[in-house]
Amino acid sequence: MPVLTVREALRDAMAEEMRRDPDVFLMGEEVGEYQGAYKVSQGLLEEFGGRRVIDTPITEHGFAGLGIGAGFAGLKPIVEFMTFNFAMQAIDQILNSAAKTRYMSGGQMGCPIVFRGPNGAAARVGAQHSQCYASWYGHVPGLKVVAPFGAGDAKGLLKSAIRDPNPIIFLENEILYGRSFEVPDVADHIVPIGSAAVVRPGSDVTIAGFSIAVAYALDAAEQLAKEGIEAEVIDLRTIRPLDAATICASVRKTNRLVTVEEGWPFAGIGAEIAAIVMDQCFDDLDAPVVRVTGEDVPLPYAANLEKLALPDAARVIAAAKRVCYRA
Amino acid sequence: MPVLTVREALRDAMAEEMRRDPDVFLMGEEVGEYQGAYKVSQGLLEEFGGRRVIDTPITEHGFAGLGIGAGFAGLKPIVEFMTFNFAMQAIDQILNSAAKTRYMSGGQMGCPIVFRGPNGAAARVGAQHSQCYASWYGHVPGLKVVAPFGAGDAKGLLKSAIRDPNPIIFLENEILYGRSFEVPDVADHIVPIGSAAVVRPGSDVTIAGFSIAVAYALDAAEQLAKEGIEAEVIDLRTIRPLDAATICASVRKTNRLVTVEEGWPFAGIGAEIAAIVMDQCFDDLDAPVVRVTGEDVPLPYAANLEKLALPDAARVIAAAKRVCYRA
Amino acid sequence: MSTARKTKATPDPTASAPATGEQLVGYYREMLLMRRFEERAGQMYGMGLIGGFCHLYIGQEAVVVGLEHAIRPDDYVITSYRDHAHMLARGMDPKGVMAELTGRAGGYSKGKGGSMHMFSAKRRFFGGHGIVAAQVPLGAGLAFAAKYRDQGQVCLTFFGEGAANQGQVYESFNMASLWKLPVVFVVENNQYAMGTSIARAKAGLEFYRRGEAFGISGAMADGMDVLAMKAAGDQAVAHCRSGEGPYLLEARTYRYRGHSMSDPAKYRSREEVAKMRSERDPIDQLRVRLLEGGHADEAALKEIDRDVKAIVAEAAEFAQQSPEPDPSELYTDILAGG
Amino acid sequence: MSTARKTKATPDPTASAPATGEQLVGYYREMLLMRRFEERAGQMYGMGLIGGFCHLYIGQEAVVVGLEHAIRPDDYVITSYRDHAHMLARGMDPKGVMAELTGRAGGYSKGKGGSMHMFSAKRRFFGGHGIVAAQVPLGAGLAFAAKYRDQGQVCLTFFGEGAANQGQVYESFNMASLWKLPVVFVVENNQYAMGTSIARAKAGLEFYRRGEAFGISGAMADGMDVLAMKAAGDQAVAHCRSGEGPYLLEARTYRYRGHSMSDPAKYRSREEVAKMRSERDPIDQLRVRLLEGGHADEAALKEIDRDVKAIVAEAAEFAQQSPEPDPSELYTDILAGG
Ligand SMILES: Cc1ncc(C[n+]2csc(CCOP(=O)(O)OP(=O)(O)O)c2C)c(N)n1
Ligand SMILES: Cc1ncc(C[n+]2csc(CCOP(=O)(O)OP(=O)(O)O)c2C)c(N)n1
Ligand SMILES: [Mg+2]
Ligand SMILES: [Mg+2]
Repeated sequence: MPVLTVREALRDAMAEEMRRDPDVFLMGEEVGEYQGAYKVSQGLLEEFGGRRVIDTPITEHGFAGLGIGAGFAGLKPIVEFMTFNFAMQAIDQILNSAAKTRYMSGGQMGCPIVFRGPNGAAARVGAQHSQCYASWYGHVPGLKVVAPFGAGDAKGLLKSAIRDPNPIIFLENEILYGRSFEVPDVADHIVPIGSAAVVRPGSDVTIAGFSIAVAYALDAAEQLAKEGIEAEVIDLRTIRPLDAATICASVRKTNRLVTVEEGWPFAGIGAEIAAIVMDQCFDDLDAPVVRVTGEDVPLPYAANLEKLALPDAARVIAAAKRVCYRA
Repeated sequence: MPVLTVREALRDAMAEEMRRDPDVFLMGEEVGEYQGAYKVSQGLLEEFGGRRVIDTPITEHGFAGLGIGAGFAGLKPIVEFMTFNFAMQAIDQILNSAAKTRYMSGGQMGCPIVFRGPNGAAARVGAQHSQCYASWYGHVPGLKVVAPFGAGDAKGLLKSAIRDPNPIIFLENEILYGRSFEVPDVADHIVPIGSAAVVRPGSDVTIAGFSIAVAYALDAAEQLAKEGIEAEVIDLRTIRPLDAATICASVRKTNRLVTVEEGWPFAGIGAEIAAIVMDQCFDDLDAPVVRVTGEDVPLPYAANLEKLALPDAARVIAAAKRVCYRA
Repeated sequence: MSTARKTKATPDPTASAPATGEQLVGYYREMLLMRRFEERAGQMYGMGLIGGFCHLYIGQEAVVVGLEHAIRPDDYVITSYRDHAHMLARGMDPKGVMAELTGRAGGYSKGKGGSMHMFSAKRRFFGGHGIVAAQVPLGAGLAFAAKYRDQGQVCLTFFGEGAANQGQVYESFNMASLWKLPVVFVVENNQYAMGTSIARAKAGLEFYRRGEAFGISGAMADGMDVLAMKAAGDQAVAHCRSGEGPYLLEARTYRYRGHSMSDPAKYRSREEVAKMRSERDPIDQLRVRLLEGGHADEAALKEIDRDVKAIVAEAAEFAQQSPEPDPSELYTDILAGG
Repeated sequence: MSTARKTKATPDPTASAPATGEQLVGYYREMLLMRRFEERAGQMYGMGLIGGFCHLYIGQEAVVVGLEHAIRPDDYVITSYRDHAHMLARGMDPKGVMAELTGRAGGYSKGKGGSMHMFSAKRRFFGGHGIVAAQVPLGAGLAFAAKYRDQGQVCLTFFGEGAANQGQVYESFNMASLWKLPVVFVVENNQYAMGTSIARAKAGLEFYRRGEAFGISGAMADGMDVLAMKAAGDQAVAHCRSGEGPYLLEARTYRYRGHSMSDPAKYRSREEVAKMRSERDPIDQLRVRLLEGGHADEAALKEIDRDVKAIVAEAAEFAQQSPEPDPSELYTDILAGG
């Protein structure tokens, strides 16, 4: 299988879908001439021209709304937010106009749109540029929320997202952009939205995470194996609709669960999973679910504090041992 | 004790604090001449004049930011959102400027501000005007989030909020504005932020909710009592910081927990409580926590569907019976 | 870099579209239908048949009728919550509109949207938006789609003068001008945003000139005169259709009722409203014109009145007879294909 | 209803503040300190001592120095992430600023804020804001506080020409004008917003005229000339201080470096930058003026250079020696009193 960076995989997904469907276009700050602030749209302006790769002024509220309007008219916009932090400017349009309109119109009016960009912490960019929005968007009916880890899923899920008739929040991760993964070498690699993947089988404890947290989970699993604990690692891939069946099936096997996310703990994805698992497999649980999350603080800039504020393999290991009563 | 509506209690809280501290002022759409869209600021313009009771243009993003800037300078703004739905326009300022600045400044710069207004569903106002933001704001460190039920708490908590040196999200409920409650007849009635209240003692099951959900919980408890189930009802009052100690103490007694909220289920307040309780009193639980929430849909307008979409006493009763295995 | 194009610095109150007698009668009928429809909606609200918010358009009818006749059926229209008349103008069925107000299965949104949230993909009516000014970037986006597809449509994007203070409006102005989008921004200046009169919320230039900073031409028109609105609309639409980019049209109008059914409108005098009604009413003005111009006689007008009343009565009847949506509808239409 | 006040339709390039030799030397010293500070920050970034984003102010020094000398110490200043020089101008300690860049305990935010997020309550510097244009309503709010307390301060609110397209800017213009807030909106037009040149993002009038729609007077000034900036600042501040409300000042300037340290700035030619540097550099221009006017000789300038270098070296040293914040700081400063 060819090896691609997540950045390349995302670019390829957009390019393939733009070739396939003339109604697909990309808009956002610096997506064109600059090739994307993080170079995710490299080459797209050259291939598709200024009609379909559109640099916007710094007006997130406005261009998100404009994209949604274009979506109402049947176009299929991909709206890049330079980071999802800046989507807070536009979040009213994302919820009230994109997510709720199908319902409010009794199914008449759809909005096939993808909002994508990096989410969560990058490296040392401070509190205003590092928030994880998975739980906020996950909260909202009318949206689908996707958060891939590897390049193959990034590509296959983004292609699914662009074809999906619904508004999609596609959460990327800046640190993953440069990481390489094998990507299936098929003509049209599609990964369906809504299914989690067991990326490492195991019998002793389930570790479920998404986006970069999957890296911590896999690292942790490697090290746990050396201590005789076989962790099953689940890459959630989609946050909404959450694949509760895959999580619960694993928990029924391992009887223990650790969740991992970079976002804040309160009402986070880990909370939702804990509540679901309690509801659906209470009697299968041999220990309470442990949540590994970002610390409950605005992300600090200092190198040492930033490290303390974010989850890592060590914390996942500690959590796994705790639920295995091996602490 | 005198009986006041929640509307009057909130107004009195503002008036008392404005009398006490000349740096407190109120701004928002229609708060002055119109006396508030829901008449919560009745009489304040007359008493305090246009310098301190300020009608704004329809520019939530702008006036929230303006209020925060005034807060940085040491004033104590009360910013009314006509409803919290409209605060989505301003949410970047609320998070990135108000909530994160103290941390980002190493404690130098504070923002004593209260954002208040009705949250959640009113009556038949449709999907764009009915969202509950408790879990979104609850997610965010740097904020305190308050959501009172009765008039006494509304008054005492709002007075605390206005005096608090931190940014406060004060979630009211339009339907409760007109309900009457006894309010302690003391000169300076203060309720501290951060503590839940056991509003009905009971031994068989704990029902925890906030805002109007407390009404459903109390109704349910009455009816459950007739069937021999004694429910302990907890009014959370504060969402952040959440009073986990009071919840857990109750669960240790009743061994069963139902949560009630109007908001959507995914990563809601119920999810957080379930996760906390699992973590802190796993062995005390005789049944999985059951969450009663708003349905996972944009709120429909039709009378029958709206009723189906929102929690009520009947659903709380069913949940309580379920955790008591009396279904 | 583009610079401001010429803006009509003063409105031309004499501008008036030429119209045949038949057209005038048509405008009259449409405005009257809106008036009676809204009156009936107000009554039904009073009877508890309509819930939540309900914003009537009474007094403003000339604006939407004049402009609808300046566009084609395949053009795009989008507006705020004050949307009933805009739907009738687009040719949507009064029964479906009224049934949405009552929240019934026969409503345009199957009862799920309500007064503020209605749509017709077929009639190219894109809502019905409850968030003040949200429709402004959305309308720019509809125009973007028109331009992207190069099929020559324009988008009429209506919003109130209160909405005109929202920042997203200026973001939309900038993009629309930069990309020459065929969008007519229509400020329906009815003098009040809820209880706030314009002077209390707006600094600076008149609304029709607020696009100048972004190179957008504008004009003001008499929103109580359907022919003035038609003329202004023709000019605005021609501008957009010719590829010159957006246009900003301010209609000076007036709402007779409170902001919504729950507003007693104590912020203005009865005299102010009465004066407007008696001197400027768009329907009365056209009525006089019809009679004086010999385009219709009292009998003909009476017949129109009867027709309109019948349509409204039928709509009201339908809206009460149509069943509530099936409970199963609670969980449909959240996502397509899911 | 207010209408647009007179706006200087064309900038007056000859406007220049009178200044004593001593003052000129002072401006020179300040600008040079900023230049050397930023150069050093760039080097330290290259060495990995500074992380994340780091936006240098090189080329723009005349703007903030000229304006700082038009205000009082108790006035308010707020700006974007491109904030290092604004802090030095306010008299904040270069050691504390540099130590914040390295994320150390001795930084203004104890290392918790970083380059983009620094404050000094004492020096009335209100940040350092990473969200484009967020500081604009905040600055209006500082001015609101000044007016509320009636103590005569103004607020200088700096933002880029890219930020000037954000909607909240226009919301702020409207409120500031409506309530006559003493705020000078300063657009630092350095020609680029990241990789976007102004022409690609802005339609319509020049930035200093974008307040006209809201009744705000404006002017443009040469942002490469510290005396022009001082003169423009004096005029703007006098306007605000006299109670006439906000003022919009556009400074035409240029940034020599990439948007942030991670931007190779391929969107413009080397020649463009070189030309600016050689023909318009604010420090070189002032240097010539000092020498030609006999306000300083080469020896004096060399001494300034030495002083400035020593200050920067000391700051850099401090920023490397200062320890990282104590791990316990992770959970402090989230809430006051809790
Ligand atoms: C973002 C937002 N803020 C506030 C409101 C509440 N609100 C609804 S209509 C309205 C007044 C709008 O006035 P205008 O734009 O003049 O339109 P009109 O009602 O006069 O047609 C307000 C403040 C809202 N729906 N959305
Ligand atoms: C709301 C928001 N959108 C986008 C960004 C990313 N961003 C940071 S700086 C910048 C360019 C700003 O340009 P300008 O306002 O001209 O200021 P300059 O950097 O030239 O000083 C962008 C797009 C951001 N920080 N915040
Ligand atoms: Mg109005
Ligand atoms: Mg710039």
